[in-house]
Amino acid sequence: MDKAILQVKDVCKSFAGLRASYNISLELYPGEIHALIGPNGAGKSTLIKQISGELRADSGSVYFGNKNISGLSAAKRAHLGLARTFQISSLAMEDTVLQNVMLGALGSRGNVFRFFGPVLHDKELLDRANDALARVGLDQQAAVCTAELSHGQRRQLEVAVALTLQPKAFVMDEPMAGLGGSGSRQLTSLLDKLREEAPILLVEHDMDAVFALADRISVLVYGEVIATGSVDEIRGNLEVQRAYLGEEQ
Amino acid sequence: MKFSKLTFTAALALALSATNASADLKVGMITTLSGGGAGLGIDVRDGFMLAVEQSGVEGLSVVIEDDQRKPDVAVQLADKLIQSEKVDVLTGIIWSNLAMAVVPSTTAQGKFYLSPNAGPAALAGKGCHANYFNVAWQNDGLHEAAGEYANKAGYSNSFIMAPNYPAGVDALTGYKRMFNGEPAGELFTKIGQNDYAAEIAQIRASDADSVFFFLPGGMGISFLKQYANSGLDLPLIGPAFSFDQGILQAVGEAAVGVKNTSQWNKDIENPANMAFVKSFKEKYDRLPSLYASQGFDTANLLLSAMATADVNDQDAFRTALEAADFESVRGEFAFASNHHPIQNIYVREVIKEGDVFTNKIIETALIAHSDVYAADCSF
Amino acid sequence: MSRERQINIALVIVLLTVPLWAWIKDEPFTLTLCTRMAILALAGVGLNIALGLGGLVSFGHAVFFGLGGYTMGILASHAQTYSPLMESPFLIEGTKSMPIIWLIATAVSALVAFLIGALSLRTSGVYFIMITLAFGQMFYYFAISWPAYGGEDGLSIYVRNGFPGLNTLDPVQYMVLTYALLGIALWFFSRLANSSFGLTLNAARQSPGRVQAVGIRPFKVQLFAIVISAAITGLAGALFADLNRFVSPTMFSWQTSGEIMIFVILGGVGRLFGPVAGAALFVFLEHQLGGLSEFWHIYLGLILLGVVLFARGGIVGTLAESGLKRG
Amino acid sequence: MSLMLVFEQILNGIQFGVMLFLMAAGLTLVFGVMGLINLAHGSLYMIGAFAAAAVANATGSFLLALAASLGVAAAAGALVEFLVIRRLYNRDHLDQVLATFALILIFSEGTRWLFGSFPLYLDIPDYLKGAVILPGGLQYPLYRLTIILIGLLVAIALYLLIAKTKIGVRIRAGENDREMIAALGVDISKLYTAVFAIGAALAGLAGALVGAVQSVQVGMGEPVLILAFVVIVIGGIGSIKGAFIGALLVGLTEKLGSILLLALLSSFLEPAQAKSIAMMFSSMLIYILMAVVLVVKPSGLYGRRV
Repeated sequence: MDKAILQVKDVCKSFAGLRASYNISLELYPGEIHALIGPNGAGKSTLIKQISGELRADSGSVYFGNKNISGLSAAKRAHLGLARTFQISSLAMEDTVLQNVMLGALGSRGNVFRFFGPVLHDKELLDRANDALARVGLDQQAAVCTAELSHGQRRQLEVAVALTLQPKAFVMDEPMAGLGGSGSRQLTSLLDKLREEAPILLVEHDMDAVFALADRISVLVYGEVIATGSVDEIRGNLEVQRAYLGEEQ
Repeated sequence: MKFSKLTFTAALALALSATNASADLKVGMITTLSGGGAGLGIDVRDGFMLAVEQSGVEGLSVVIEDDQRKPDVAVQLADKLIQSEKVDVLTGIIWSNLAMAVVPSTTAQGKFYLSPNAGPAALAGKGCHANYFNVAWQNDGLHEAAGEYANKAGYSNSFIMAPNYPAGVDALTGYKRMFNGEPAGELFTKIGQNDYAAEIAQIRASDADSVFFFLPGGMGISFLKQYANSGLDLPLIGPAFSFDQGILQAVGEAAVGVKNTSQWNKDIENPANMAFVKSFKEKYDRLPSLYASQGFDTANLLLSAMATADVNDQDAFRTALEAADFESVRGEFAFASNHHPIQNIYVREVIKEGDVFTNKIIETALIAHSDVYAADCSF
Repeated sequence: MSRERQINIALVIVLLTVPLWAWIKDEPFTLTLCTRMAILALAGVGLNIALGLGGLVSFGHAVFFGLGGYTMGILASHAQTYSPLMESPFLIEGTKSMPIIWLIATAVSALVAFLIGALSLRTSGVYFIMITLAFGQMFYYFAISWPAYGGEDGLSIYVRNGFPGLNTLDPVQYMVLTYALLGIALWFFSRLANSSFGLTLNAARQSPGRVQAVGIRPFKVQLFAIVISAAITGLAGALFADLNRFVSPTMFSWQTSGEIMIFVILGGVGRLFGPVAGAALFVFLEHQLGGLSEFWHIYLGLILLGVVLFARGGIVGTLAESGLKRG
Repeated sequence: MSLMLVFEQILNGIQFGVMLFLMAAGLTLVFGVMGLINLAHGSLYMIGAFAAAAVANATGSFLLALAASLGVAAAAGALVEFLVIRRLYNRDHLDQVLATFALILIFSEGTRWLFGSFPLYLDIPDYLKGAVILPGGLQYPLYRLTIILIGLLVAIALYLLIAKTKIGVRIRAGENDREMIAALGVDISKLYTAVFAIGAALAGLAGALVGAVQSVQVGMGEPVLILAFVVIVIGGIGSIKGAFIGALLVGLTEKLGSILLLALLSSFLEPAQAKSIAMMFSSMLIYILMAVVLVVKPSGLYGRRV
């Protein structure tokens, strides 16, 4: 296999004595979708935050490319090409769909300190934004106010914003959450195509989507990775069934 | 858009067109009628309007505006009165800082200003102006009298305190100018401060034999009440501002016996004063205050000048004002070369008359006193 | 044309007609009121950048208003007495020239805003409101206790400062000057709101995490917004001091911060003409109600309360939205 | 600077702090439970003082006056909550600031309209007058000691109310999750009115207690309001314990700060220079304290992370 794009090494984090991450190590290789599953409270979101830079690990490190990014701010990490989507939509609700993707394009280009030129006339940014919208199928909604989008559309928009960053890797925090069957299927096929562009670290509860998409799966329980392997390996893993899948059935 | 005019027009002003036009005079009064310090402004206004009414003079109209004790509002009102209402004379301001904001530009625009209360040092010395007349006192005056009284009473180390602002600095300077002793301690308090526990502690820790304080309005009420309960019994001296009729009732027993200095009191025996006190009580159903007396005198000064000169002839009108040919309720009254008063300043003692707390004069601290800034003033 | 734009145009027409009428009828005081309105609106336009676009509720904008005022007061008073501000290490002299005063006022405000902003942005929400208030109070008490420039009494300037080619003492000319500056500020605001920076600032208000996730530190953007905002409010402070030919610590007080905030909320937070509508209504009410009764603050309070409770989004916001609903 | 002076100033600081706590407790409760910034809290303080003065002048009883301050302020609080405040819970802080600012204008001028422009008379009762000798020989006003005692009693009572009673459970629940408490079937609007009225009553009591040694006048509430805000922000908004610690900190800073600053400056500056610098900065000390606390702990000492 190629060299990992994203590598988490021995990351530990605890809150007031409560262990949220314990010696977690995992890798994300080019071209793959690596799913991270686990019961509620297993520490998935905490791990995502440590990877994206919103939280700092107590110990251990995160490598991106060949670079140790453990000490970098979330903004710097995003700038390097680590794009994340949020579990709870954190779009600018008062803005239009286009403005939201423009923000992503702007962030990836840098230099936000332009005070005069109307941003919506910036050809370069506009092309990039429209391109991202087209890819997620929201090009018809560009002028709509984000608050008026359906839940599924907001999920698509989250992905579109991540796309504008021209990322080297995606970190997605439960993109299917709250989606119905058709919305979920639509997003699944979108993500399926994305892996060619950049690998995805996918935190997800929707097992159908996980089994349909993932190349590899890691299982997180009580802050520890108890197993990593292919879809079939995880399905067959007794420990996983006991700790996690069992309780769902 | 029409901007209304808050106009309290003297009754006879309506007959304005019928009278000799050359004698017409329009006064703009800017004073504090709303908010915390409104009591003082209302007294000045009531005293002033009482005199106007009693005179029955024709051709005098008064426009009254509320400055809310805000300097920028006062300036704006002055602009309005001068530009729109085309007044000839301005008056009414209570506070030194508002006066500093309004007076220089008023006189620069060729209008007269008669001060019924504030007398900052800056306007008495280098910053004096021929068209600026102070009918109350220069800020230092009452404090100088207090210093003089302290000498007579045999005090040699007073603890002295005032709020930390220019009038407060003037107060301590004024006291020390006359006081022969050495201050046991000197404190500047915060503006609007209402808790004096820390100051009382420092007075207690000093070896003072008396306390001089200048804390106008609510600050004085608070200090007096707290001092009375502190277990300290050093004699207090202060200017009249903390012992005025309006606030004395709020201080109550705590003030009784305290000596304070003033250029006026309701028991000064002259016909003008006796008539004033009587008619003020009749009209407004309360005892007149120091501020009311100053408003009353200001109006009478103006009326006296109006009777002999036309305001459009500025030089003649100024000469008429300088003559101060009116019956002041405080007795003898004249202007010094800087247009500030030459007057007696008395020592009063707070007493209880029936249910009402009030003052009585016990001696005269300074006779025919004028301020030290006149030397710096040239028109 | 959007409904909001129609309202803005109507507002501009009214605010130009009134002084024109006053000028023809020779009502100099109405001109002075219009000048006051324009200056207060300018202060509001400044605050609107931080508050409206950035969602940064600064309860300390009086700091910058006051700094602008004192810049004017200090420079002009030194020029008036021909005494330099500072002789060593290098000579700084006072000035009576408005353009120079404006430049220094905006620079000083911006610099102080940079420091206050950098510290205040560590907090958010109510804590941000309160820490900015704390800085305001520090400046207020400092101005009162510092005897060099008049303390509580403030500083008077006898003659208004000069502007090349104009007689600033003439109410009309000074009014035109302030209108022009307000116009420039509004133009700047509208450009800013639609620029890259505006887009980012707006997004940082709604979702700071999102801005961070696309690679931009919200802190930088917000700090810059506070600096620009303060510079404009500082300019307004210098103009206000020149209008009154007077500065005092009142300009630093929390009530002043509150009033600037009221112009913005009353008119419509984040709306281009919000502060203008707010300041115009406030100045108008101050003068209309003042004539009604000694207790006119009660009426003012009731009207403000009515606007908050029943006209959400301020004057401009309410009018614009009601237009939308009717189609 | 004698030790005695420091001791007296510490007592003064505690007394001032305890007073601020009465104001701050209501403010912080209202903020913690309802998420409301109430600038009009100072008006309730003023209303308490005026009610006490009116009743004391009519009946001559100080205890009745205190009862009146509690009752009238609570009633005014409940009324204003019912008419205005409850429409503001779901608004942002800006709307709350503007609306409660408007309430200040209405309350202040309304009070002036009712009671006139002159300060009212309110004095402490004879049995609390004078000074007592404390161990060490310090003379200290009995009334100030009483205030300290009342303040501490109120603090304990509040603690018990919140920790041990049913309404306390609801208040705590409301702080954590507004929807949850509604789901529990508690009539939330009644709870809010009650919390607001309790806060108002405490402010009114503070106004009456302070009014007896200060000036009862229109506008007396605003300076205290700002200080109370400083207190709750230092302590952490919503935390009664934080408000208590914050109030004592502010009280001690206010009373001890200037003499300590002077002593500090005098150690390396000339007396006159030290004095003028100390004077300039002493009134800024509290705000410097607040800014420092917030820079180090952006949610106050005991605030939850926002």
